[in-house]
Amino acid sequence: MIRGFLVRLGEGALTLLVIVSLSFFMQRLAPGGPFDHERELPPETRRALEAEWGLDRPLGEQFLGYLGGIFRLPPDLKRSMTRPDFGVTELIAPRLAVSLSLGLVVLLFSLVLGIGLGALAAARRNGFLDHAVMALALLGLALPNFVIGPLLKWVFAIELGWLPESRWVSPASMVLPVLATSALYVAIIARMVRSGLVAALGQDFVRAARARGFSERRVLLVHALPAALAPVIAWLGPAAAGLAVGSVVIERVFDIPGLGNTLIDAAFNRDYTMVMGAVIVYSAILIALNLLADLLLLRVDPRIGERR
Amino acid sequence: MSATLRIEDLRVGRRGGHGPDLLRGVDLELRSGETLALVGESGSGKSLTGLALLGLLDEGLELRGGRIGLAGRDLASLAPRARRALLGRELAAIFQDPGAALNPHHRVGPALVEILRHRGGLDRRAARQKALRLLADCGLDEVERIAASHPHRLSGGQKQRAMIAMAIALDPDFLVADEATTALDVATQARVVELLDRLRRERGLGLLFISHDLGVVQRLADRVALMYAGRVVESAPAALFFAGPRHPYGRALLAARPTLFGPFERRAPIAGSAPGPEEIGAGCAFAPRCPLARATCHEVDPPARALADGRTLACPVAEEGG
Amino acid sequence: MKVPGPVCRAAVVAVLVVLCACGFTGDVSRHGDRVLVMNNMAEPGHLDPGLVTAAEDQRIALALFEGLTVPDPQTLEPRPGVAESWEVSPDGRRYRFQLRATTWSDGVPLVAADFRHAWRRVLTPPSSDPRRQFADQRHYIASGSAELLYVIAGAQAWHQGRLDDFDQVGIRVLGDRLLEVELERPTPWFLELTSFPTFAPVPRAVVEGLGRDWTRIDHLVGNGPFRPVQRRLGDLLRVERNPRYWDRDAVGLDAIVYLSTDQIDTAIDQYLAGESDWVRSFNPKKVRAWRADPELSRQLNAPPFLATYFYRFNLRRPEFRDPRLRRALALAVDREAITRFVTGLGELPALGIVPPYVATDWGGAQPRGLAYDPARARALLAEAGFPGGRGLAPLTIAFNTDVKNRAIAEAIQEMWQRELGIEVRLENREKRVHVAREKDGDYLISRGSWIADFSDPVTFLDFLRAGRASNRTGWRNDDYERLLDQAADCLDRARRLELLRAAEEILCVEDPPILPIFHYNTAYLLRPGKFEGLHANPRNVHPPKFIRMRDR
Amino acid sequence: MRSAGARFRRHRGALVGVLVLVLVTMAVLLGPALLDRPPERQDLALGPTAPSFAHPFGTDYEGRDLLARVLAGGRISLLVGLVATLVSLVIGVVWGAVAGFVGGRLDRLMMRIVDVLYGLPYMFFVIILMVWFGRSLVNVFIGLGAISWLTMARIVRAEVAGLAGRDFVLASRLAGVSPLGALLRHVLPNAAGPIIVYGTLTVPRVMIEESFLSFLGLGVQPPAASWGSLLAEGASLFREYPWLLFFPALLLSATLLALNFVGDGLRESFDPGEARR
Repeated sequence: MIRGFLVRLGEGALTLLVIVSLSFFMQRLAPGGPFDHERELPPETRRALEAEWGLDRPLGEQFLGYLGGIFRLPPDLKRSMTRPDFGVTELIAPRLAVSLSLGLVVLLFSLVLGIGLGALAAARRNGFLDHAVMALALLGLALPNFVIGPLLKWVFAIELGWLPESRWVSPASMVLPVLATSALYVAIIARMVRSGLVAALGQDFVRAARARGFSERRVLLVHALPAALAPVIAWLGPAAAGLAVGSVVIERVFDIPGLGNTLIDAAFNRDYTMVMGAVIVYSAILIALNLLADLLLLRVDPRIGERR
Repeated sequence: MSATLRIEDLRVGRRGGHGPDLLRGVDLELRSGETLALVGESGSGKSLTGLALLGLLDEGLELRGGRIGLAGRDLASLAPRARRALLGRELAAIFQDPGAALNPHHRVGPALVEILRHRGGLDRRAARQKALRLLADCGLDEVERIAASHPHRLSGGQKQRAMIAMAIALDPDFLVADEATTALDVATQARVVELLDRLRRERGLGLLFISHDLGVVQRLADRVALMYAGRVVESAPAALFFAGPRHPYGRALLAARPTLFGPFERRAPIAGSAPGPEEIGAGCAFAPRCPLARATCHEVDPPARALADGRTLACPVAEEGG
Repeated sequence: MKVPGPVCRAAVVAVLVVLCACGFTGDVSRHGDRVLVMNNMAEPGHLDPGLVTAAEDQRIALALFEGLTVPDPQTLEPRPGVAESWEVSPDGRRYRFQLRATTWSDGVPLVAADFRHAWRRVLTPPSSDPRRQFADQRHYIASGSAELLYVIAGAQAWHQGRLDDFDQVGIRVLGDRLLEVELERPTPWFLELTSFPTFAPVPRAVVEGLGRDWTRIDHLVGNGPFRPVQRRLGDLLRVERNPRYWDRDAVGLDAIVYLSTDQIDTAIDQYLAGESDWVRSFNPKKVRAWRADPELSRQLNAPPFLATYFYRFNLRRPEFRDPRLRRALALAVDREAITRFVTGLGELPALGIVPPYVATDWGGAQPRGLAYDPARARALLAEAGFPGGRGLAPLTIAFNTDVKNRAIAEAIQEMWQRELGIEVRLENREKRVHVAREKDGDYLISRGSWIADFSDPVTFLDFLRAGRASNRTGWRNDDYERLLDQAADCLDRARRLELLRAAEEILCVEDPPILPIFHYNTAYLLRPGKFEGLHANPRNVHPPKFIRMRDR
Repeated sequence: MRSAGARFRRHRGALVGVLVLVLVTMAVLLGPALLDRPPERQDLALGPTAPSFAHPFGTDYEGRDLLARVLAGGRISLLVGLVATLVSLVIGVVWGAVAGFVGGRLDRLMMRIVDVLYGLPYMFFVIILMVWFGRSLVNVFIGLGAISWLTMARIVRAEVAGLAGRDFVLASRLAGVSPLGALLRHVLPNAAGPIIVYGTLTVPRVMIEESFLSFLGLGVQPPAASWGSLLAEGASLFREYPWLLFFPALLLSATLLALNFVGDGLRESFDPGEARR
């Protein structure tokens, strides 16, 4: 098990290396650079800037230089090319905190609500509540969050004025973005949990639990749910990637100073160092989340570890 | 203390009232301290009887009638919640495949503790101690290790013992063992049977032993009830039954038993196959396959009648002939 | 309850992490009485006045630094800034500035040498060329707006490395409070330039002591009416009045908050929700609805702006060698329809490149040559050898991603297809790709715009001269070059404008390398009746020192 | 035991889903021809108008008929959904089938590669790809297809590996069928269920992803529109011109719901274990 973990960790490092190389060379292949503005820079200025950032040296040399920077402790992610007053690390850290907390709250909220609704639907399967919950879930699947977001804003921030319109100033700022982002995840989780629970409820061990006289609620939540959660947890790792993208959109709709927004802007502005930094951080988080989901899955369904 | 579990005219059918009965009036009586074996080929309604008795019918099924008398109450007419409350305490069950019936996500010990705490009202410490005692009682060694294990780490016999420990944790009066030994190998089977028998003796359990394995039944049962197509067609003290069943189906069944030392040719399979619930006509369900069948057999389903030797029998022809 | 344990524990840990690290910024935007909260669009890139190029950075720099002059909020006439007064030599090439006794925000006196240092810094890019290496070159900067300083004698030569002695550049410190500037040639708009951040002084000791870090807000020392107090990356920059500013009593606001929201719809929502008072941009597709609503239309302002929207033709492509095709295309564009229905802010349709309101004596006349005339366009197209569009390969309009650009391209596509029978394709390109490809000449027709550097027609004509990097069309017309050369040295203003008008005629009628479409209006939302000292002006410059809250 | 087809037919939601899909597809394919209003035809003077008899869905800012644009946009959205799913299907099935059928070290290697690729922030790569190399339908297909094949490969591998060891496959091998033949004739047809189900569920996901791209301004080239790009514009203008959001949202949601219903129906018919009890 420890060996498996180390192998996965090694894989993660390898993945990161692949990502770093890929992004580094891809962004250089793209037309346009950080110093291409609609109003042309004087050639002297451009030359000086290119020399300052080492862009006048051979690409391979630049790449090795960059690698040398990141495989150092602490890693040196260089300065941002479009906001050279700041180091990439310094720019990313606060945005990462915002993105992570948004992502975590969305995930928690989706898990709690999704599992709750899924369990409710399963407990009342084929009843009115079941149909109502599942219809709601389908709605969540069918409307992109950039449609839900502005609608929520209009109602709750502009018309009613109950909640902040956008930005990230207080816990209240979280409400609308979390709702808009969660809709999809609540829907997915509720559906997964419901079908998992319905399947689990037909299992012998559930019947055995009932035969011991446990209440139906306890049977559902304690005995059937873990089996229904395994697919949810397996889905969590890869879903985190989707969540990251979902939050880019939400960060844009709600003007949240998060990492996804920053990455997209950096890509648009050809802020090479910033793109690299953001990609590295994102990938590292993604890899870590996949790993975490695997470990969690092992805890929830111990049989998996042995099957591998 | 001797309690009696009395099932009368138990009927089960598909939910919603349409379709034929799957159990067509089952009568059984079981006293604590006694083993009643419920035998019959698959599809005859043995397990359905067990589940109906426990109140754990699949969602698509419902109780259509009958009484389940236990300690002066009729379980069949109790509210589901009240009925659920009796499970484990008065009426417990173990099932066929211990691998499937143990929750793969729960370790054995904590699962037992859960029962003892939430159903038995013990505190954590007492529950832990009792759990270990129960496991030991059910003939498990290294109870600490087993208690800390997930089910998939245990052998089939260990799993079934753990199941039994959970079933008897709250000291029930009656235990439904639904094909409890079928999935085990022969040696393990024998030991589990021994365990059940010992528990019956020591704890005064009334054991409803549902099985199609006549060999095991012969070793264990005090009384045998033979089911065919959703009815009990004959019930008799075990010795009498194995000495010679009266119902033609029982005879055929016994004749079809492979015996270890007898000539192979003696195995006489029963012609035809058991009817599905839709195929049962007005008369005796066995009549189409019955060598003794008469005209009336195809018209009237014979009621079960108690005979002088302690049997009940639902075959007037055999009764006459016997 | 064993099983959901890991899940529960993970949840608890997650909640804790979230509670600790949400990074909520806390809303500081409304602290204080006299506060202006504005959506400044993109996050500021530079606070260093020498490096500022983007409009959003310029707005902030105007609050933090002050040059020799300050533009009048209404007329843009230069008003005294750091310079108390000035004298201009009769030949218009020598300016002598008397500086007022004032200090930096750290209390250090501001002296004439600070200007010389700041300008030298902008004009001296760090270089790997050993002949160009200076002892303290790490304090020099690669400034994108160095060209603005080329009006100073010798500045261009120095910037391009053709001069070895900075003393030969026309900047002379004649005393702590006396500065003399010698210009390359008479430049009537020079006093307008001196209000730009590029011409602002920098505190030499701070800059040299901290290097690049000097613009961190806790280090930044300025001489403007405000000083920075708080910056939150990706969120806002807050400035408060500078107690050491020479004209502090005239400053009407306690603080300005610049929100960085580059999503225009979000910025509009923030405004509607009352979270900001001023949004410096607008979504053109909302204009019609807002104009139709009396309440909303009061909030939407759209004064003319000194900038022109046009299409470039790539003259290196054989199709466009013949000016008749270019003229035919220009004749087939119904600019009235575009400004009325697509851009919708009341923009002036452009037949020339110079906005008529560039100067009062420009006269408001536009070259009339290529106004919408589909019949003439068709005739010209046939003359050029493509009757009814036959024989002409599909034309591709390239533009950078933007709601307005797209809508205009779609409209023109439709017009050309309808009127000329030409197949037109659109190529929507991301901004940097668009610029890079345009520079490489990899386009056929490409969307461009030019924003005036100063209020003089020449800024709209110069950028298309042969050899200018901003030309990008491969166009060269010797008559045009000659006219502009003559105008540059012409001291008689009327004659000079005459020459420029003739040049514009060539540029926009005779041999057009571009197709002017409209002169911009800037759209912004401003809470009505809340502020004064904010005036619509064609350079869209709003010096923050003059803004004050209106008393109720 | 009823056939999957029969079970599917009993699934009412799925039947409604199929009906909606057929209707939408027909409308999208035939509609523009019947309308005789090109989706690009502008009427600048008309501008944005609310739904009316002449323009049942209203018009957009350039005075283009929204009905025509929604129908034309549907073509592109459905095409994106289908082609990207097809891309993921081809790569995923080949990869998964080879890994699962050959097994051993190759299997481990190939699945490790999939594991490693799972760590890539794919959607960002698509976004960055579109930013850097320009938006085009082909890029959308490739980018979105490349995201989805990983899960497909895992599913196919699991199915194929399970089936490869089954007796009927061994029997066919003993009868002299080549490995490839056995894979194609015996293994893959039996794995078709999960593949089809996952494929059906991939289509709506890809369509949502395309709409994300459109929202970020990275979708298809104008003047063409997809539902995603129409929706993005509608979401930005919904307070001013609500119909611009309503109709594209209606069509997209109906299609996504239908696809989800069909996917559910298929899943339940191929895998009765998961059926509603």
